Amino acid sequence: MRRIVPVSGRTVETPTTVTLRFEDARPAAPGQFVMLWIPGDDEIPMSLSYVGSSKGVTVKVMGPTSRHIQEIAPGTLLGVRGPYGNAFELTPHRVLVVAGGSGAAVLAPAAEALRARGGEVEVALGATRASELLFEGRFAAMGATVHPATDDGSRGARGFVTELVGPLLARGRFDAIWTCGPEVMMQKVIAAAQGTGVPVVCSVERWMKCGLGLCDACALGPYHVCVDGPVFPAERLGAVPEFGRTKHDAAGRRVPG
Amino acid sequence: MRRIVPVSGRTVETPTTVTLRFEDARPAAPGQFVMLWIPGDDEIPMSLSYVGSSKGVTVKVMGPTSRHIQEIAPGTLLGVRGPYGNAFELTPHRVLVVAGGSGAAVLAPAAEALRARGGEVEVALGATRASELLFEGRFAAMGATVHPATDDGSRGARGFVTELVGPLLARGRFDAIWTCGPEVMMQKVIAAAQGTGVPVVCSVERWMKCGLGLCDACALGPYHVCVDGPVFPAERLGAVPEFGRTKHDAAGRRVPG
Amino acid sequence: MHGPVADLSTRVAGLELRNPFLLASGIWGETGESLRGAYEAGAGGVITKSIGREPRTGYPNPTVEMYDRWGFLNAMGLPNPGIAEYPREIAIARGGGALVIGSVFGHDAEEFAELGAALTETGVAALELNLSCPHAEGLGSEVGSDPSAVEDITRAVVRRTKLPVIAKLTPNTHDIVALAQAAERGGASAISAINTLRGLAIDVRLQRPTLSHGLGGLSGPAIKPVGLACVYQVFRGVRIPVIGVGGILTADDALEYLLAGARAVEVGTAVALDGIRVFGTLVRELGRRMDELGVRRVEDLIGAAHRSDPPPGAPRDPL
Amino acid sequence: MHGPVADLSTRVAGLELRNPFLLASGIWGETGESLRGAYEAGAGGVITKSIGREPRTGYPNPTVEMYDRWGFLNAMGLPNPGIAEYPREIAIARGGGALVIGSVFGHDAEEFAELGAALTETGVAALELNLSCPHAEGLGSEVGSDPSAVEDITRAVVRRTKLPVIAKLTPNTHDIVALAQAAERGGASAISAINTLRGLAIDVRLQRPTLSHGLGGLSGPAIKPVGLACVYQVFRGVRIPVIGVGGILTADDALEYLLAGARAVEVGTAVALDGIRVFGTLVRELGRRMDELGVRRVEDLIGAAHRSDPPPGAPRDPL
Ligand SMILES: Cc1cc2nc3c(=O)[nH]c(=O)nc-3n(C[C@H](O)[C@H](O)[C@H](O)COP(=O)(O)OP(=O)(O)OC[C@H]3O[C@@H](n4cnc5c(N)ncnc54)[C@H](O)[C@@H]3O)c2cc1C
Ligand SMILES: Cc1cc2nc3c(=O)[nH]c(=O)nc-3n(C[C@H](O)[C@H](O)[C@H](O)COP(=O)(O)OP(=O)(O)OC[C@H]3O[C@@H](n4cnc5c(N)ncnc54)[C@H](O)[C@@H]3O)c2cc1C
Ligand SMILES: Cc1cc2nc3c(=O)[nH]c(=O)nc-3n(C[C@H](O)[C@H](O)[C@H](O)COP(=O)(O)O)c2cc1C
Ligand SMILES: Cc1cc2nc3c(=O)[nH]c(=O)nc-3n(C[C@H](O)[C@H](O)[C@H](O)COP(=O)(O)O)c2cc1C
Ligand code: FES
Ligand code: FES
Repeated sequence: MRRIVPVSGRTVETPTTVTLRFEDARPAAPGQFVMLWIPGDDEIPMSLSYVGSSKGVTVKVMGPTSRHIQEIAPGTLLGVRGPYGNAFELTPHRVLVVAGGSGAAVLAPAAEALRARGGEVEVALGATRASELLFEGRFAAMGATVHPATDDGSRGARGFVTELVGPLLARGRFDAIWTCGPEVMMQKVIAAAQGTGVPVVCSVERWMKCGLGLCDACALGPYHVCVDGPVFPAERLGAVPEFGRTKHDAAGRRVPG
Repeated sequence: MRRIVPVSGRTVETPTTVTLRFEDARPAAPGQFVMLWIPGDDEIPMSLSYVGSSKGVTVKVMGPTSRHIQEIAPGTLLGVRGPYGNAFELTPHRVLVVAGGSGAAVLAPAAEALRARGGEVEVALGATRASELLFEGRFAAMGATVHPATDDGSRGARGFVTELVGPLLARGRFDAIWTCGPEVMMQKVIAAAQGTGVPVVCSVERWMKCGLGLCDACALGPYHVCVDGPVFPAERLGAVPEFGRTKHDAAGRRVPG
Repeated sequence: MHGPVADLSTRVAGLELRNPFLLASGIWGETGESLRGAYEAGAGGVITKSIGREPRTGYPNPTVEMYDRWGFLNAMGLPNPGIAEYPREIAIARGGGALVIGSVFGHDAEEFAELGAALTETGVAALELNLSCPHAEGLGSEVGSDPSAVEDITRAVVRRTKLPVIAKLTPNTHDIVALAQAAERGGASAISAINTLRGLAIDVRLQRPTLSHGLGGLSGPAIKPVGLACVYQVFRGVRIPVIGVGGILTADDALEYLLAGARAVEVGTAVALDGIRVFGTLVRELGRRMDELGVRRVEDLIGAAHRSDPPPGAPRDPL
Repeated sequence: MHGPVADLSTRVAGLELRNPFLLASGIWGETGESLRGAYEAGAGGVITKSIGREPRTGYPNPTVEMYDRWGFLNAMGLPNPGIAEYPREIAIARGGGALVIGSVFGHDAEEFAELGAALTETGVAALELNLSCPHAEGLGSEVGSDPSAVEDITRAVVRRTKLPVIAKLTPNTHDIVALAQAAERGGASAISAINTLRGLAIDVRLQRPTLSHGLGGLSGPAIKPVGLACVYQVFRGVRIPVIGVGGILTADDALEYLLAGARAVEVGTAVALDGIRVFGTLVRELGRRMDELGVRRVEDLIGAAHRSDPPPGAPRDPL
C-alpha cells in the first residue's frame, strides 16, 4: 500500500511552512490526507494541498518531524500511503472559507475544485503575521476574494480570523462555510454561524497511527477521523462533547486540546 | 481451489466401470483431468469423460479407491480440483482413436469435440470381453465407426486392440492417432504407426499428488505429466527412455510399469 | 421468505454471548465510545486494548503495513492509557450496554495480577491475558512462550479475581498445546488463540524495515491456517473452551474455527478491511450459512471437524 | 540498450553460486531429471527432496491445498525413494551439470549422520539438514525445535562429512536465534530459514480437514513476513551465513531477503504458481532491479537493512 516517491519540488510558502510535491497517480479528492513517512523519522498525517497526479503537502513546523520536513530537498525519497478519509462535498455554490494555521493547506484545493465547477469563494485567512498568511496568492489566483486577518495587524484586520465571520455572513449570502484550523477556532466559526442557517463543515485533526480505522488513535467520540472524517458537518461534531475540549494523546489518554 | 460438489448422476457403463456426473462451471477441454477427492478416502487423478458444465468422470476398478467410487450414490459430496493439464489439439481432420482399458474415458469427449468440428473418427476399442467395451454406444452415437476387439473374442476381433491399428492405417487415411491405455499398449500403437507418417498422440497416466507441477510425483523424464501432459505427442515420449518401461511409485522409486 | 432460524448464541468461559463474534483486542479498544460502537455494530462482545500499569505511547510511526487483503503487519507497541485512566473508558462502554472483556499485559505474574484485580473492579465480564504480543521486549510472547510463566501468571490472576480468565496464546512457539495446558493448570477458564505471528517487511528502495520498530506482528487471512492449526491442537489438549482468532473475514472463516473447536471467535484485521459493519455482515452471513448447511445451533458445530480425524484409510504416519 | 551489468553471483557456505536462487527442498527434487531441469531453467543450485533411511510413500492424498496466490498448504509426509535408491537420481542431476545440495531428514543424530555420510559419497556440493518439517511426527520440527538436539544432530553430521552443512530451521518456535546458534555451535556452515508454518484448513460443508493428514505446512507469500523476520533475527545472532526461504515469487521478494541478511534464497511454491521458468524470470528481474537501484553486486545488498535499524529517533521500546 505504501509508495516510495521522490520529492519533485519544494516551495517555501511562509517562514514556517513549506510545500513538498511528488508524483503519485492515485486519485484523490480535496479534503483527503496521506500518511507521509520520512524514512528514518516519523510517519505523520498530512492533508493533500494538491490533489492532481502531481500531489503536494503543505507542512507547518509543529515539532521535530515537521521541522525535519522543512529541510527536505527535492529527490529525497518519502513514503506515502493513502489517500485516506473523506472529502469536501462540492455541492454548495457560494462558500466562505475560514482558514487558520495550516488549515489553508486543505482548504485551498477544495476551493480550487469549487471554482472549477463555477462556484464562488470568499476566504477569511488568518495568521500570526503577514508573512505567515498561507496561500493568499493561490486563493487570489483562483478568483476568490481574500480577507486577511493577522494577530499583529501586519496585514488585514488585526485579531482573530474568526472575528471576520460574523460580518462576512451578515454582508454576503453563503451556502456553506468550510473551515480548518485549531478546534477552538472552528468552534468560534460554528458559534458565529449559529442562527444564520449557513451550515459549517470542519476538517478535523486528531492523532493518527494506522489511518485505516483500526487502531483507535484518532477516535473522536463515536467517530474515527481517519475513515469517518477528516471532514465533518458541524452538526455531527456538536454531538461530540470532546470536540474542542479534549483529545486523545499517543497513549490514548484524554488530554486537553 | 477445491470445489465440493454433489454427485448429480451415476451410470454403470460396464461391470467394472461407472460414470459419475457433477455440475461444475469451470471450463475444461477434452484431455484434461481433475483431482477427485472422495472425502474420507483418497484423492486421485481422473480424466474428464464429460467436459461441459455438467462434467463427468468414468472410473474403472483398479484398487480400493476406485472400488469405493463404484458404490457412490447420487447426492454424495465429492471434492474436485482442476481441470489440470493440457488437452488434445483438435487440428487433425481424420483421427484414429485407439482405446484400451479405461482409455475411452478421455478419448470419447475428445472424439466428440472433433466430430462437432466436422472431423471424422474411427475407433479401435479394446477390452477383455464384450461387456467391458467402454463407450461403444457413445462412439457410435457420435457417428464414429467402431472396431471392437476383445481378449476372448466375445465381440469384434479376438486379441489385442493394437493388432487392429496396422490394418486400419493400411486401409484408411488418417491425420492422427489418439491413444490412451496401458503404456505397453500405447507403445505398440506407436510401433504400428511407425513409418506411416501418421503422428500418434498419447494420454499418459502417472502417479499424481499435487497436480500442480510441484511435488515431482508424476515425473516422466524431463516432463511432469500433470502440467506438461497428460497429452503428449509420441515423438516427445520417444526421447524418454522410461516410457513404457518404468514408473515412479508413491515414494518416487523407479519401478517396472 | 423467513429470517434465519439458526441460533447464533454461544457460551464460553461462563459468558453468554448473543453471537460468537468478539472484537479482538487492540482493534478499536482504546476508547469507551469505540468499544460501545463495535458492540452496537453487532459484536457478541468486545475486548479492550491490552492495558498495562503505566500509560504507553507505543512505537513511533510507521506502525502498520498492509499487504493486499491477505495480510497486515503492525507494531503498535502496546499503546494504552494505563490502568489508572482506563476504567472511565470501560464505564463509557458499559454505559452503552456492551459486554466488555478486559485485556491486560505485564512483565510478570504480580503485574498481571494487579492489573487483573484493578479491571475486575470496573465491571468487565471476563479478563483476557495478553501472553502473546510478538514485538514488545520483555512483554507478550517473551513471557508467554514459557509454560511455567504462563501457569504462574494465570494462577496469580485467578487468585485475585472472581472473573473468568482467558489466556491468549502466541503462535510463535513449537508447542502451543503445552502453553494451553499450563494455562489450564493455572486455572484459566478459556484459551484464546492466536495473537499475531512475528513478521518483518523491508522496503527495497530504502533498504530498511518499513515499520519503525523493525519486527511486527502478522495478522489477517495469511495467519488463518496457523490459527486453525493452533485451535485444532489446543481443542484436543485441554478441557477448557477455546476462542479462535486470526484471519477471520467471512462467516465461512468463522465456521472453520468453530469446526476446529472454537466456541467463539475474535475479529481484528477485518475491521480495517471492511469497516466495523463487518460484525453485522458476519452475524447475518453466519445465520444464512448455518441455515444452508442445516445446522441449528453454534453448539452443534464446535469441534465437529475432529469427528472425521484421522479419516478412514489415512494412517497418520505411513511407512 | 545493454544487458544488466549487475553481478548476480554469490557465495554461501563455501559454495560459489551463479545466482542466489536455489530450488527449495521438496519441490521437483524427487527425480534426477527434474533437479537437472530446474538447474537448466536457471536456478543457481538445486536442493533435493529430503531423503530418509527408508523409502516413504508419504501421506495419502489430499496432500495439498491452494489459497489464491498468497498461500499454499501441504502435507506430503516426506515421500522419498530412500537413501539406497536416491544416489542414481543425484547422478542424473550431476550428469546434467547441476549444482546439487542434498537434503536429509531423520529421527535422531545417528540417522542424520548416516544419511549425510551416504549423500557425501554421491558428489553433492553441500548437505541441508531438514530440522523443520512441521507435520511429520517424531521428525522435522519435533527434533528441530530443541536447541540441544539441533546442536547434536549438526555436530554428528559435520563429523561424518567434509561437505558444508546447512541447518534448515523451523519458524514454529519462539526463538529461532537459539536454534541457529545451536547449529552454529554444532559446526553448521550456514542456516536456512524457513520451512513451512504449521497450518490447517477445514472444509465447511464436509466438516473435516481438507488434507488427509489434518495438519500441514503453510508456504507462499503468506509466510514471507515470517521468513524475513527469522532471517533478520538470525543474521544478527550468528556469524555463519544465512539462506532465506519463504514466499519468494519476485525479484523484489528476494531483495527483501538479501537486505534482511540472506546470502542466497530458496524458491518453492513459486514453481507451482509460475512454473519452473520462474527461475529464468527471477534471474532476469533481479539483474534489472539491481541495475535500476544502482547496485552492482549481490554482496552489497546482504544485510543492508540492518544499517538503518533502529532508525534514528525510534527508540526500541518507548515508555
Ligand atoms: C488528517 C490530518 C491532516 C493534517 N494536515 C496537515 C497539513 O496539511 N499541514 C500541516 O502542517 N499539518 C497537518 N496535520 C498536522 C500534522 O500531522 C502534525 O502537525 C504533525 O504530525 C506534527 O508532527 P511533529 O513531529 O512535527 O510534531 P510533534 O512535536 O510530534 O507533535 C506536535 C503536535 O502535532 C500533532 N501530531 C504529532 N504526531 C501526530 C500524528 N501521528 N497524528 C496526528 N497528529 C500528530 C499532535 O497534536 C502533537 O501535539 C494534519 C493532521 C491530521 C490528523
Ligand atoms: C491423468 C490421469 C487420468 C486418469 N484418468 C482415469 C480415468 O479416466 N478413469 C480411470 O478409471 N482411471 C484413470 N486414471 C487412473 C486412476 O487414477 C487410478 O486407477 C486410480 O488412482 C486407482 O486408485 P485405487 O485406489 O483404486 O487403486 P490403488 O490400488 O491405490 O492403485 C492401483 C493403481 O492405480 C494407480 N494409482 C493409484 N493412486 C494413484 C494416484 N494418486 N495417481 C495416479 N495413479 C494412481 C497406480 O498405478 C496404482 O498402481 C487416471 C490417472 C491419471 C494420472
Ligand atoms: C493493530 C493491531 C493491534 C493489536 N493489539 C493487540 C493487543 O493490544 N492485545 C492483544 O492481545 N492482541 C492485539 N492484537 C492481535 C489481535 O487481537 C488478533 O489476535 C490478531 O490480529 C489476529 O486476528 P486478525 O487476523 O483477525 O486480526 C492486535 C492486532 C492488530 C492488527
Ligand atoms: C510441496 C512441498 C514439499 C516440501 N518438502 C520439503 C522437504 O522435503 N524438505 C524440506 O526441507 N522442505 C520442504 N518443503 C519446504 C520448502 O522447501 C520451503 O522451505 C517452504 O515451502 C517455504 O518456501 P516457499 O514459500 O518458497 O514455498 C516443502 C514445501 C512444499 C510446498
Ligand atoms: S488512525 Fe488508526 S483508527 Fe484512525
Ligand atoms: S502431481 Fe505433483 S508434480 Fe505432477
